[in-house]
Amino acid sequence: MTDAGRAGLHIAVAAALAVAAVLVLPGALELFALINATVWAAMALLALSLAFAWGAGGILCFGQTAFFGLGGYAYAVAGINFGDGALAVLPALTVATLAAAALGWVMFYGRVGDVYMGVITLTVTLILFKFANSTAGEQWRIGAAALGGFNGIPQTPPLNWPGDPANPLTPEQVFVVAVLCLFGCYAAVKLVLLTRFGRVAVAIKENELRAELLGYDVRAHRLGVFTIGGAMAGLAGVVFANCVFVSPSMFSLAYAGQVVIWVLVGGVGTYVGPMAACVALQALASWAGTVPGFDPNLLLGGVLLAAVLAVPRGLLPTAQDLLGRLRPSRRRPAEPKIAPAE
Amino acid sequence: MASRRPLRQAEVLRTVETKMILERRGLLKLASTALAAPAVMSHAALGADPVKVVGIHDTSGGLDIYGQPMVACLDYAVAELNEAGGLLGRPVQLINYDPQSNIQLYTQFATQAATRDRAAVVHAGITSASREAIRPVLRRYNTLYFYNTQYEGGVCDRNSFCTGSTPAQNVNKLVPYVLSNWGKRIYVVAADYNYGQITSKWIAKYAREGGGEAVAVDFFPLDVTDFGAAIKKIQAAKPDAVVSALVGGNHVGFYRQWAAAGLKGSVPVASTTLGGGNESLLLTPEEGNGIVSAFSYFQEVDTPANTAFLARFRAKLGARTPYLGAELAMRTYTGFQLWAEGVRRAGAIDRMKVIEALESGITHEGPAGRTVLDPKTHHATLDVHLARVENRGFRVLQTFPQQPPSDTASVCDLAANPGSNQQHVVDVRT
Amino acid sequence: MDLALAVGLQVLTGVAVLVIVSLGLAVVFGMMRVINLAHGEFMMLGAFAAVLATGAGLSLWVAMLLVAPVAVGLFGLVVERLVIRRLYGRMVDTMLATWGLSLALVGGMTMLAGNSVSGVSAPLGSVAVGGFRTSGYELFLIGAAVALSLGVWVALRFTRWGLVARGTMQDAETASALGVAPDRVYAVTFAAGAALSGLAGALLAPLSGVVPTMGAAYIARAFITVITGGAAILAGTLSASGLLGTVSTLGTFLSTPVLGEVAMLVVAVVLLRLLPRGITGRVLRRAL
Amino acid sequence: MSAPLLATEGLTMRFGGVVAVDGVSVSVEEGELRCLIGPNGAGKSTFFRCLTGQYRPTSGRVLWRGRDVTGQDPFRLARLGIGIKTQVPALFDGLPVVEGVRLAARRLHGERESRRLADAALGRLGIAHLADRPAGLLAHGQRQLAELATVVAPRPDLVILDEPTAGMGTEETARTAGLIRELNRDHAVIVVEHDMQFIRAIARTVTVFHQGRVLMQDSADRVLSDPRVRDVYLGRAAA
Repeated sequence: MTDAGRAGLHIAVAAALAVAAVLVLPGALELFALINATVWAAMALLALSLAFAWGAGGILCFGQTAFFGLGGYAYAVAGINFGDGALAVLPALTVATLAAAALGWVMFYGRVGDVYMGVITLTVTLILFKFANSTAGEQWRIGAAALGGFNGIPQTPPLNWPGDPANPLTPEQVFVVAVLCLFGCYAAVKLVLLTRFGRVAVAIKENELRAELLGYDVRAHRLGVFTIGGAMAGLAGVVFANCVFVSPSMFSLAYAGQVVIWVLVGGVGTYVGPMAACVALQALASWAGTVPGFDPNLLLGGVLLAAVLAVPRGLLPTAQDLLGRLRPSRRRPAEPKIAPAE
Repeated sequence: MASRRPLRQAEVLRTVETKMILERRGLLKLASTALAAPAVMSHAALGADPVKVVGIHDTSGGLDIYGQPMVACLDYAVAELNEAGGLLGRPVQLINYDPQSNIQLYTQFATQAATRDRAAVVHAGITSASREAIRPVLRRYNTLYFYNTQYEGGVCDRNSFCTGSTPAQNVNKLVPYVLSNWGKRIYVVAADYNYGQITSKWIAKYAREGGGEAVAVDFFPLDVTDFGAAIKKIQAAKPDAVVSALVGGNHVGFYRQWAAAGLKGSVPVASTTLGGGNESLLLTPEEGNGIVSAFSYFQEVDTPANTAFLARFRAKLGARTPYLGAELAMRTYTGFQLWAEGVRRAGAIDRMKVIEALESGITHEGPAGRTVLDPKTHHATLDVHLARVENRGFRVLQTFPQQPPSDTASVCDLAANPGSNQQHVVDVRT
Repeated sequence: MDLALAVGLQVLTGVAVLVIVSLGLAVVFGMMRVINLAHGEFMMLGAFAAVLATGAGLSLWVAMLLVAPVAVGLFGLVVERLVIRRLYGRMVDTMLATWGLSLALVGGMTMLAGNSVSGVSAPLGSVAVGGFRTSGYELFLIGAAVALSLGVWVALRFTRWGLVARGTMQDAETASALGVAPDRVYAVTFAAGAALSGLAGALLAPLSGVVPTMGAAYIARAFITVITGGAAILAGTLSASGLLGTVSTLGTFLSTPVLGEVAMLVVAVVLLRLLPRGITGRVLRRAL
Repeated sequence: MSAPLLATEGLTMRFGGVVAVDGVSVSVEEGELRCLIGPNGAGKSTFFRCLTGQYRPTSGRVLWRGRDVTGQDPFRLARLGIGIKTQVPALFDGLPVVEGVRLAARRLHGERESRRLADAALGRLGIAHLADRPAGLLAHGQRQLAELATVVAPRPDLVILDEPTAGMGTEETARTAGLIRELNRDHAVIVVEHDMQFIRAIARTVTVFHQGRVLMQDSADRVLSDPRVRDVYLGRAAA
């Protein structure tokens, strides 16, 4: 099967799953579970955004939550000022995208190395966390929206039908929006990999020098990938703001760490892996949280440690290898990492 | 601000039915709900269904010093009520959630309490940040809310009752004490969120009214533990006294470092918060002695009602009996009593009926003295005490009986304006 | 004048705290190119070790200066054997594995000790500096930072381990050419770094309070200091601590503690943009 | 007379106190096949990196058809029409060989044309059967060929090869020599080498580096018989 054919198949399967989720879950789940499912969809989108930046661009970003939080905050601030959640989505995406572009420009055009890139992204997230935490005073307001410091913005407005701010979306509708966003972004990153831009980005991850010597502008491509990832994280922030509300903890070290864990455990270079790992680990953590006396951090840390030591490539690629070995008729040794096989 | 549309009737019914068969396990519920929903039967016939009460208090994380005794008192209040035959002939089932000092977990648990547990009332929140996170959620889902903590005042919401003391009741006693005993120049250190921000304004206002001045105000996020630079900065301002509105276990470091710098003797400290948890136990006598606080209750208040309560409480909890400190834990107990009284008077647990009963002038006589719910503000008129830390406990200096919540009353009248759902920031510049 | 003195003293304290917090991480990073994200939790373990030892009747000084580093050093030895050794040369994987370790330690300790802040009162009373009073313990911390730096300098300069360490810093192959089993050097180095982290946790316990999550407050600062400092263990840590500690303390004085820390982080990011290999990546390259 | 294809003028590269390349002026004409030789440490690798934009020279200029391109990023130099093969083959290890070659051609050509060019390049180098193999799984000699295919696929005007025979056996070396002569029919070629047999097999003009400078530049025969070259280079190599 060609790459394009395979991508098409995956998108079709994902579309079927998305349609099924949209049709079945809102009726089948109680409200609380549905809201939780929406949160998980937002988180899966965040995982997807890092899976793209890390997997397709080889960019180790420890601070993907910076764009997640900025997207959420921009959405809340714009929504409160416009009095219309639908109008706030575009500003939110713009802010997240611009922030990613600016940070990417600093790093890629400064030729910052891998590890240092991790540090810089993490630091930026921490700066935003500290800053957002210190905006409790009344001087910290943007238009009608008080930033609220530690409190965050509990009055984060819900989405509504465009042009109809008096008619906010129900939790069921927000769930549908979340699933559609997730599916849309999944399809988008799959398709991007078929374009020249996407193929070059993957090539750059494989060998930066070679790509450069072929005349491809490595920095511009990485910037592009990073910016797309940032925009997606911003969108995840908007969805998240719609089911919880925005507060500084969106920038926190704990969230930043979890995203990296999801992608790593699911498998760098795949998309379904990180999303599945995100949902599974969140479910596991919330289950662990209900076991009296058990601390979910222990579980999360243990999973991460075990993943790095035992399945460094992540669960999905490892599982694919095992499957491949069970079916020797379809010989396809050491799949190229990103495009195929999800 | 547009709030979310209330639940459709069908949704409510579905939620009520499905929740009965669910385990409290997040992981399993997705699958189990989908499978089991059609098979659920109506439970209306079961007369002895428990009345569900949800408590959401931090029993871990930086705020656990407040949360743990609050939960102990809530547990005790429910147990006491059940032993006396429950409410309206039904047992009360208490579900406690620990949001781990994480604001977003408050929203999650409040949603859970309203939509899954269908709680008759939610007693929840320690910091004002947590209250502002859950208040809109519970209002949206029509679930009655009690907030049982001293706070900065101004909440005006018919769905919420605030049973703790507010600045007009406590700061208004503390600051005059500081001005007349220690001096006119006050340095304010406060936690950096809405409680500290607003309370510091009240401190400045009462200082000004008493002929003094707040020479500076510094805010500290809840995760700050090292106050070295701040302490130097305070010394440079040469104040007569420090008034603290610091919050949480991390901020206890301030008192410790203040003492370690040898300043306790020269610049005394008063606090609007110290004592709400077990801070007075954490501090050695050298570090703590002499700090003055004002609250609507101290465990050391010497009244027959309090003595009797503490004896029963100890008998019940034995070695696990926590130190109740000031206000928060006892207000949680009192808040529950007020709600129970409202239910009895309403003869039902329906939210509106209970609210109307609570607005009919409910009084509770208990360990914390007399508490009267004010129908216009949903706040409480209560006794306030000034007390000084002495050897890991408090010594009550002075008692001010029956202080009305005049700060909130100046901006809030729910009788005239029942649709209000805001927190007013009282303009304290005047 | 008094104010200047007090500010100066506070800046020194701020720098000293950064040095104490960063040295353990710097030793491990400088020699092994390993970024130990569980560094903050090593500090937490040190603080708990000190609290437990004090509770068992030992003097606070023995508990802080001896029990904490030895206990955490031994723990580091175990971690090196079980985790770090399998990941040499995989810098990113090491970071992630130690991140996992850090979460697991926080979780495990929370289950054992509860998530409550227990405090340690600072010993040494207070000292008058001009018209100001300051805690004697802060002065002690400045001294401790100087002593630790001297100790690391002596160890790097005059011991066989230090020789190998310096060799490794310049060129890993040279070091193995010296005929030292790299495994053992790495094990000793990691344990030494862990011991320094444990000591740091114990030393800072009176300022920070002791709680399983205390590491998070320090790891970012330590991490940033070490990366900003660059490859040279001592020169890097001292120069970066000096710069960042000064910025954050002055920022705190001029505005708020939060903005102080934000200023410090911003300076670090700008610096890394200008000197992508850290301060000692460009200047002081031959330093220790 | 038109400007040379590629020329350097007084190119100098210093690292701290060390002068690795010291005022080198060399020029290469269209269609030429040029060898740069010299013992280890003579500065030819540094010179190569200055030419390919991986180092920014301390002083001096690099001219492409008379245009100053000193210190430009490698990708800009590559876009001028320079194909570069590094000493250790740089390949997209996780991707199939053919994908890398297609991407090489794809920068200048459309998708269909780049597929055709890629197949042609693979066929020309005799590795069409490896097209679908991930580059990371190739044997060493195959990697060299795969990289050459990647370099020539977009049809550059100049190909610069850094030690193309490193790690090859005698037979492979001979085949590579043939390949380079064949490449030279369509492209100008600069080969940086130190294998004398190889030089003898392919070279017309040879430039000899010694201690960061050009020791001499002449036809292969004369260079290889020059006593100075023998002293600095062959003498040591023979020992």
